[in-house]
Amino acid sequence: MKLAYRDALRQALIDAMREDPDIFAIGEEVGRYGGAYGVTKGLIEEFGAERLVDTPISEPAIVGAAVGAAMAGMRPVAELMYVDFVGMTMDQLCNQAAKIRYMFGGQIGVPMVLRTQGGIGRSAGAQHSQSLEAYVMHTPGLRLAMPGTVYDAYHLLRQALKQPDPVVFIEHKGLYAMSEEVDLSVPPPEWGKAVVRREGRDIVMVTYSRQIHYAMQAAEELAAEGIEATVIDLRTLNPLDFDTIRAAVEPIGKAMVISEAAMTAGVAAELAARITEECFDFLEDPVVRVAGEDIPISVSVELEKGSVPGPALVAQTARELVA
Amino acid sequence: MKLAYRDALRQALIDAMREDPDIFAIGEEVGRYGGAYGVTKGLIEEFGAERLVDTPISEPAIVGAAVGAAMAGMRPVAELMYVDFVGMTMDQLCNQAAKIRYMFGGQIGVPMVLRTQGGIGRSAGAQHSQSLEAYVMHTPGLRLAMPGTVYDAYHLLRQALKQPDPVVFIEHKGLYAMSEEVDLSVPPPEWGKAVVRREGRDIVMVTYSRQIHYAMQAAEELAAEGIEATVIDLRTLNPLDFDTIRAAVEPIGKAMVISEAAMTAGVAAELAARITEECFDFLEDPVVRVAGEDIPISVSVELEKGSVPGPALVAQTARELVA
Amino acid sequence: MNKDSPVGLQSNTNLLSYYREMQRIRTFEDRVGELYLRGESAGSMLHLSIGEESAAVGFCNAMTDGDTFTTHHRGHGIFLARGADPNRMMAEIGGKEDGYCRGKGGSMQIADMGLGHLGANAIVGGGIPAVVGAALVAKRRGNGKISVAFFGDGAMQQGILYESMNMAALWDLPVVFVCINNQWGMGTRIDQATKATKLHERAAAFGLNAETVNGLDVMDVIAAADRIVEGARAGTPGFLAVDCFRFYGHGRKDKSPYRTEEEETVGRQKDPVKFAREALIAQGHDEAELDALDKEITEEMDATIDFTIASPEPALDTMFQDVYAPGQPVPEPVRSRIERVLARE
Amino acid sequence: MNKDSPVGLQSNTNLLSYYREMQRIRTFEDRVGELYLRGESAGSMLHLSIGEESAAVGFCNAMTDGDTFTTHHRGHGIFLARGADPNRMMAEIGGKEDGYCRGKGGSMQIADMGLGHLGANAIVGGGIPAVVGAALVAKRRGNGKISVAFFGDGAMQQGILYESMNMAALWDLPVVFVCINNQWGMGTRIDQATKATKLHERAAAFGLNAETVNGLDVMDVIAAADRIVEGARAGTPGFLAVDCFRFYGHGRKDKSPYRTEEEETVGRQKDPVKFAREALIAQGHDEAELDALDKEITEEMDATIDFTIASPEPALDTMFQDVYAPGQPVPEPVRSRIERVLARE
Ligand SMILES: Cc1ncc(C[n+]2csc(CCOP(=O)(O)OP(=O)(O)O)c2C)c(N)n1
Ligand SMILES: Cc1ncc(C[n+]2csc(CCOP(=O)(O)OP(=O)(O)O)c2C)c(N)n1
Ligand SMILES: [Mg+2]
Ligand SMILES: [Mg+2]
Repeated sequence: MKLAYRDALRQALIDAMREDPDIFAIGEEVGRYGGAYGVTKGLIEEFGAERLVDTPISEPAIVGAAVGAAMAGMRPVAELMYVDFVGMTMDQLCNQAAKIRYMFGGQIGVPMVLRTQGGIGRSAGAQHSQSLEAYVMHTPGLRLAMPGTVYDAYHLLRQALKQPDPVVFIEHKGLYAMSEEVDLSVPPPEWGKAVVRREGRDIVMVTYSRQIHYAMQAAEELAAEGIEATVIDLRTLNPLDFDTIRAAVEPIGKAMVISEAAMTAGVAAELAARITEECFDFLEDPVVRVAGEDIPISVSVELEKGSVPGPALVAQTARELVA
Repeated sequence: MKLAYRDALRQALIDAMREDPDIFAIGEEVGRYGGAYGVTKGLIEEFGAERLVDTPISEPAIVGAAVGAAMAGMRPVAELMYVDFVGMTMDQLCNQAAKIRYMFGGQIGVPMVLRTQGGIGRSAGAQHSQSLEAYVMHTPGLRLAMPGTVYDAYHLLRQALKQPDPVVFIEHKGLYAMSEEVDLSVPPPEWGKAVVRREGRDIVMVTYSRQIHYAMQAAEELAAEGIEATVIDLRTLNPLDFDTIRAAVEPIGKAMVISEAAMTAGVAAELAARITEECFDFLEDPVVRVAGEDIPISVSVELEKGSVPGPALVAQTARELVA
Repeated sequence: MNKDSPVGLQSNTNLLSYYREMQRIRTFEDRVGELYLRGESAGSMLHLSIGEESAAVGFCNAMTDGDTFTTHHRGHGIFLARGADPNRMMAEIGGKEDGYCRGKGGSMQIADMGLGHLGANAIVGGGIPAVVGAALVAKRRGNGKISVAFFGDGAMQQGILYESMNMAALWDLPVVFVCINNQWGMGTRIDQATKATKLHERAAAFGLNAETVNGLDVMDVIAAADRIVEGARAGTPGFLAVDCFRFYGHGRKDKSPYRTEEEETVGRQKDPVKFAREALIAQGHDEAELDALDKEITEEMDATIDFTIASPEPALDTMFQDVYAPGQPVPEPVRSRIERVLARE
Repeated sequence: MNKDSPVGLQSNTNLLSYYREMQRIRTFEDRVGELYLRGESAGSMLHLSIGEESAAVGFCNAMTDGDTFTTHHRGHGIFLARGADPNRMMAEIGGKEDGYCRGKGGSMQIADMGLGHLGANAIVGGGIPAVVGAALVAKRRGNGKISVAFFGDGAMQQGILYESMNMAALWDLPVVFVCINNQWGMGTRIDQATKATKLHERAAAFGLNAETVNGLDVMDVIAAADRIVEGARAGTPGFLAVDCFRFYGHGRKDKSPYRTEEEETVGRQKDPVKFAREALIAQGHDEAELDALDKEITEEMDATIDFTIASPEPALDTMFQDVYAPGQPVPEPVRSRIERVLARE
């Protein structure tokens, strides 16, 4: 079946909401409008306004209300229209949702999902194009899923909706329209497991979300030149499946990590540090970070594109690393 | 002269405010109360309520108002009583203050300082004890200073108050009462430069803020055992003075980074990744991260202390690394 | 109302029981202050609710089993009024294993799901929006329950309150926002924090059923709470400001140098405990009877200190528990990570 | 008032000049929509202020040189009314080098310090608190200037507005909050976002001088703005809601399927440009004169498209400029970092 990323997410919500009457979506334009990117389109017709709760433009209270609803026994799917808006909700997300189980000595959890989307690709400017997953990954208590494929869009969301702890679920705005041939009935890997998308003997590329596709594209290009890359799709950044990374890196000894987020103190830093720590004696070269520039994103299409890695930079880096 | 960290900060504010009439402090309890940790004590008497602006408990608007005042030509020192409250201000800090110069094509900057304090040591619980500098370091456009000594408390704050761009200035609550013998009249290192606090041949410790003291303590202990450590105090995390790190690490080949912040995707990850990238051929061992646990901080004194590195862990790690 | 509550006072709706509850709160606060000064309390911050007893007892009187609530950094009294076990409270404030949160939360992050206490909060305003979510659930389930956010006058200046009130009104939620207006937020008097000191007017402008009540007479608070809660149960969210006075410093050690002695003397005349006691005497109760009651309370609260001191410190490895649900993948402790890395295993 | 403004309309306070300004805005919006549909605009989001012209022109009439302001994602009209150069605006929206922000900001992040425009904002409510700070500075300097935050009805539900209004009132700041109530925030009608649809009442509850004005007749807006701004210059912050209607979709491509055609037809009857034109005719101006004026405006705005298309793309390396002030340490570009690392230099 050919399915778009957007529709896989939508289907995941539908299937999950049919199965679990305690799941409801809450956020701006999730109901009548059907979601800014169409993910919840039509859901209000099946599930009603009680389960697709359109909210005022009040991000802090949206996340806070989701925390309360989760504590009271339901399973909210709060939506932030853009991950860029997480800034105003970081108190509710990081001081409340993330810490409640711990601060209260394990009495209760906060089984909510915060759906949002990030990344460049729509010339949306500095305040609508960021990749802010590092804020989340750095905060103990939050799980973090970032699907890069249509299959994962479906299954990771289904799995996120079964977690006992808060999950931040970051989609990529550049992927919504992407269609892939998928069989959703194939059982998914366990929650928290990475997937090796491609195996090669020369270099390991560790990545997630949209950059998966750039890595795969680069890998194909490299294959034509005789360079074979392993591409790992992390799928979730918390939990982080380090075993899969280790198993790939140790025999090869060359690794690069690829992330759209700003390089400094970003996800790529964590991955590079971790790989180096754990696989040091196997590494022939430093783990190279291919990441976003440490700059805001411009609205100008060219500058926007230049601000994050593309397939050419990935391929070129791999070439030099293998050389 | 023997001076407390708290009083050095206070003196820096006094001297800066005397020099520059456009500097004013704005935040909760900065005026009449004199600051939750006494840093602004008595300043209102000299400078008046116009320059020590006591605010309602409205963190987002405090930071936002500082942004506006900076754009309008003054130099606000906004205060967040605890860095833990940055969560609710991340939009104003990261989407506004950090990006305004860029988004507006260089027309104007936001020369504000956001003074705040973090860290453990007062059994203040999960929402008042965090080390959140990674959020700042990851955000392009924000400078980040974290003084660990009395001298730096004074001079870094003076320098921060001359920067053309927003500076997040994070003090450590465990240092306020610390007194050191200082001569403030010694001219400070250039803004953005690290300082080598101690030179040794066996291992490099890269750290900042309170962990400086733990590193020095561990280094003394190690010296007694014949292990000599170089200790680098970064002073500012943005700008990051990598040259000083490189110069120390290359000849020695063994490095550890020490940070109180949660390890995963934290400052220690950036430093470890960076050192590895840049000094790979010189490293005998992986750069080891000695950092905070990936857990919230408990109010229980023992659990609190256990959550972040102490001198014993620093020393033990160095011993094993050198062995 | 209140028929099914576990709280003693609820089954006996007369002034004597309210007095008893208020006195229990005041005595608990007194003892916890002592624990703190003795250095046996965890937490460098301890905020006592002395002077605010009528708000806690008066409002909680209108709450029943299954109602939920959040509190703030000065929430001991509210929790006691909802039926908390003072031993487990005191032990939590002491950072001990027998505390409600096994020593992790302390005074400002205490909670008990059994009593519907969704948590105190060290973030001013941080607990407010949760009641919107809890009330959404209550409404969905049609169980007649309300959710209540308690907070101080300082939180009136946090934007999230307005977002939350707006949602509560928009969705006709069974929510009440209770502002305990003790006139001060740290060293800032309410008129130094806002021009709009008639706090309930702000809530009214958002469409809530809003009142201000004088906290001197707990019976007035009870009556106001009954009105507001009745509306909330019927789907009109409410707001109640209870005027009182923060008798002592912001934290236990704060001597309030920013306010005058006269201000304190006048402020402390608004003493709901004393007022209730005098009313009881006027009703014919005798001093001896009340002294006996006070003594009983003193003994109960004295025991909490012993309980706390006897309670063990939490074991160090509990530090790694409850970051995530049991059985879920957990972060590796730093020490073991370092050892593994250095052993090159 | 307005004597020293660079804006043409200010020196000629009669309806014809207001009509002209409103028509310029409408025509600009029309052209920028065309640019967008032709794919020559940067930015996937383009929000037109058609229907809101009287708010922009009417309020800005009360502003003078040195006043500062922030706007929102639908701020083209306001900026034009304050004297923006339509060429540089259009080029900015096109992401071009000649734009106000050299192509980095676009429609939602446009600014011009020369005109006191402290910035549009893609964050709903994000620009509001800055005016508090700017007004603090104005007050400190005693220069008689005000600072104005323009935003939509959707931002009425953002908490930071209340924090900002409270501060403005507390400090007697020369600030005005202007809510352009076009009845919709994306697909949400104002009564679906709040029960408290009399927006000015909320501001009044915070102690502001607050009014709502019907935006149909620009002269009404002018009068209300004069009243509110006069108060603000004297230190009483103000709030003005201007009732109007969002004529088209949220973004240029949005067909507003969530509202009925009837609703749109009725809504568009509140057309301040048409209303002003009819008033001018009634005053004795003739169609031909107005047509000639319109034509002149059309030509002016047509030229902005050519200007934009002719303007170069910003050079790729400008990407690394302006993250920090000139001469300050800058981050190393990723590509050069990688090359350096791999070269083991
Ligand atoms: C978000 C946030 N800002 C500031 C503080 C520091 N702080 C703790 S209590 C307090 C005053 C609160 O005043 P109020 O809400 O009136 O409560 P009260 O202490 O009077 O009970 C402040 C400023 C905090 N804990 N959280
Ligand atoms: C903080 C934030 N939340 C949500 C959005 C997405 N968004 C952009 S405009 C808009 C509607 C705003 O409505 P209103 O304030 O009435 O302005 P209008 O579009 O009607 O001019 C929304 C929800 C945003 N940009 N920022
Ligand atoms: Mg108070
Ligand atoms: Mg609107």
